[in-house]
Amino acid sequence: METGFVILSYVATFGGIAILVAVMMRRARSMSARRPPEDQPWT
Amino acid sequence: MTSFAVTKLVAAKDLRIELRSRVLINQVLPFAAITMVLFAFALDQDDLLVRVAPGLVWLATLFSMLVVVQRSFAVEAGDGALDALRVAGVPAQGIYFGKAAALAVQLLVLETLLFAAAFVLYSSRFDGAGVFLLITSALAASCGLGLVGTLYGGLTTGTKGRESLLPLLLLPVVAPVLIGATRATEAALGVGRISMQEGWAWVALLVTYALLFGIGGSIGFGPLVDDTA
Amino acid sequence: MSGPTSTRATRAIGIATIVGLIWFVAFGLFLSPDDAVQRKGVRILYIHVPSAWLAYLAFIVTAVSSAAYLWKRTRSLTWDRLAGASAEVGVLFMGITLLTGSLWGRVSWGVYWVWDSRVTTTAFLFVTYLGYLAVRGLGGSHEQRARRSAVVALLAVLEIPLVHFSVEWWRPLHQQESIAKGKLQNLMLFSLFVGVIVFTLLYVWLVMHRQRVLAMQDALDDRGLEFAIAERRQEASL
Amino acid sequence: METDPVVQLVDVVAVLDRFPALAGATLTVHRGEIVLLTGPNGAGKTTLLRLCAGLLPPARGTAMVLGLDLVEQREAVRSRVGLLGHSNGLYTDLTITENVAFWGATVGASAEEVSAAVERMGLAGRLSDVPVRKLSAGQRRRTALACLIARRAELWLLDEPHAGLDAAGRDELDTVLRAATAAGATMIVASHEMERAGALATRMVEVAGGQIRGQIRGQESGTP
Repeated sequence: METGFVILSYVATFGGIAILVAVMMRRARSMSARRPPEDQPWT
Repeated sequence: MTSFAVTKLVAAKDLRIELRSRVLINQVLPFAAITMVLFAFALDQDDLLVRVAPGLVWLATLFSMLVVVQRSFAVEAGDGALDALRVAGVPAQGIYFGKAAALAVQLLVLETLLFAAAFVLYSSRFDGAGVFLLITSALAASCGLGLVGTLYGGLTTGTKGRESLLPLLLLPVVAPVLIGATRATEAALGVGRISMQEGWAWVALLVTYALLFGIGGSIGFGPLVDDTA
Repeated sequence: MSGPTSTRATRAIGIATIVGLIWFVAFGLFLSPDDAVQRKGVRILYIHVPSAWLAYLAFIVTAVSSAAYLWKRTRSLTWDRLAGASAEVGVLFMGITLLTGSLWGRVSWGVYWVWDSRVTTTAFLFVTYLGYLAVRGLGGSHEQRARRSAVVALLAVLEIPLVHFSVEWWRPLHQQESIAKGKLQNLMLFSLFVGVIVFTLLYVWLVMHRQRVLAMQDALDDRGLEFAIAERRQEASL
Repeated sequence: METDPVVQLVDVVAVLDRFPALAGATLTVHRGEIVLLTGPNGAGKTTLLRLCAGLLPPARGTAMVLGLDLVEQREAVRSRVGLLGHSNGLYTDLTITENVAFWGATVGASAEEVSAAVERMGLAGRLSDVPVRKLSAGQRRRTALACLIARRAELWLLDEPHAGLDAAGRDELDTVLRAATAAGATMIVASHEMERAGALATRMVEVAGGQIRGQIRGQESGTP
């Protein structure tokens, strides 16, 4: 039972982060498609 | 005009509007009274009720405060008065302290009536010394709530459905007041395992809370309200 | 993993984070021993403690950048976006802290939630910064958003000591929790250390990317505004 | 010096939630003038008035009112400007006298000034103790104007002041506005009623697409 909770905490944490990163990257890609690159001072 | 004069002017205006429209007595008080009756239904045992009466009174006060704060700024936004206040170049500190004072007075009236209700409904009892602690803690808590209510009420006023933000922003912020006021009231009423001396320590926390938000709020209120989006 | 907001720096940090992550899971789940008292429960701490620290760090960064925005000389929307990005990552880490905290509580004491001062203050911060993020979304120009959010962020900082003291007097810290954490040594302490490094790298990487996404969003708004102004001026000459 | 313009807008852009209500408006108004803003709905008339009242920061361009910069010295500008928008800026639970007294008090006006303002707008007597909520639109408008007088506003910004008034009410309003400008006030009036407001205005200006498009002379001649 204990290992179940431990696994759950690892999966929930890193799974959650992975999903949020994917969402952020997708939104970044869709936004960058809609405008010219010079708006990205960091490139 | 000095900020103090404006504070008096705005506070007097708010209280006169309240006396004229009596929203507090006609709407807020019945709401608070019903809440206390519902608490009694929910908790059911009499000895338990006496024990938690302070908490219930302050919870009823907090929920009623949301209504009073929204009313306080609805009066301003009603006929474009908030814009007019800004156009009149009235200093933001004056508006902040004025409305906070009016709000604190209304909360004090509400608390007095709710404590009377607790006296009847929950048969709470208190002796002489407790009264002094009770009154001081109610005063300190009401000042704190008045300041914080005005601050976040001002932020969430105006159009674009900002009003629904008020509970989310305000309820966490008033947690210390809920804890402090309830403990101090428990000490005043001699319920719970808290001594009078500890009660006074909680009053000190309430006073610090009010002072911090008096200073921080008066600086923050202007920029918060002033974004004429 | 590369996208429009990636640069050599973020790619480097990204790779380091992934390597660190694998290293961390290896130590956290397999290489480090069970704890004498808590057996496997201690492994949850390797996430719980670092994410709590990083959440606090994130909110400090938000407060500092809000102050930087409000100060006339250092006023720039970059500070505002940094405050926003750091708050978002902070809320994410605070959520993780609360989740792993309650799982760890369940394993150690059989109860999901305990009303002690630290947990309650953490929950309070989580709700407060959710409110901050809601305020960021209130609309108006970028400058108005920035100024309003900065004031709310600094007010949140003003509340933290008040909440902490009132909760501390209300429910002092449970003794068992502080003892359990004190006794970690050797490999377990090392796993915790690896956790802190990985979460810090993760925080930096997330904030850098998130801040650039916000910058692109603002640039998009400004471009839209330029276009609307040009269109509006055109309208007049009809 | 006298020729110092009361209002000086140069290429001002004002944004309302990412919509450029004003997209490069340029306008100069001198003391004592009554400038009429005409133009279709959504042209930016109301926004221009709210900007001059200091309620809306100019996103671009320079905006000076009463010689003060609208961004840096916004507080100072506000106390000398009066805005009468679609809403009258009154406390509807309070009576006429209480409202005028409140707004007058913000500049420390004396009781005599307050009663004079109420008198001037023909609201004295029994009427002045009635809560504003119970008044007609015309009476509310006059109360709001009484507040402007009590506040000693130097620049009056009126948005559709004639709307909802009967013929008698409109004449009365014109006399009050003329009297105020004679006493040194300056006015910018946004209105659709060309003939009524046109007769009153010293100058007419057309607003379109968030800009000042053309200037139509006032009473003297119809052509710019």
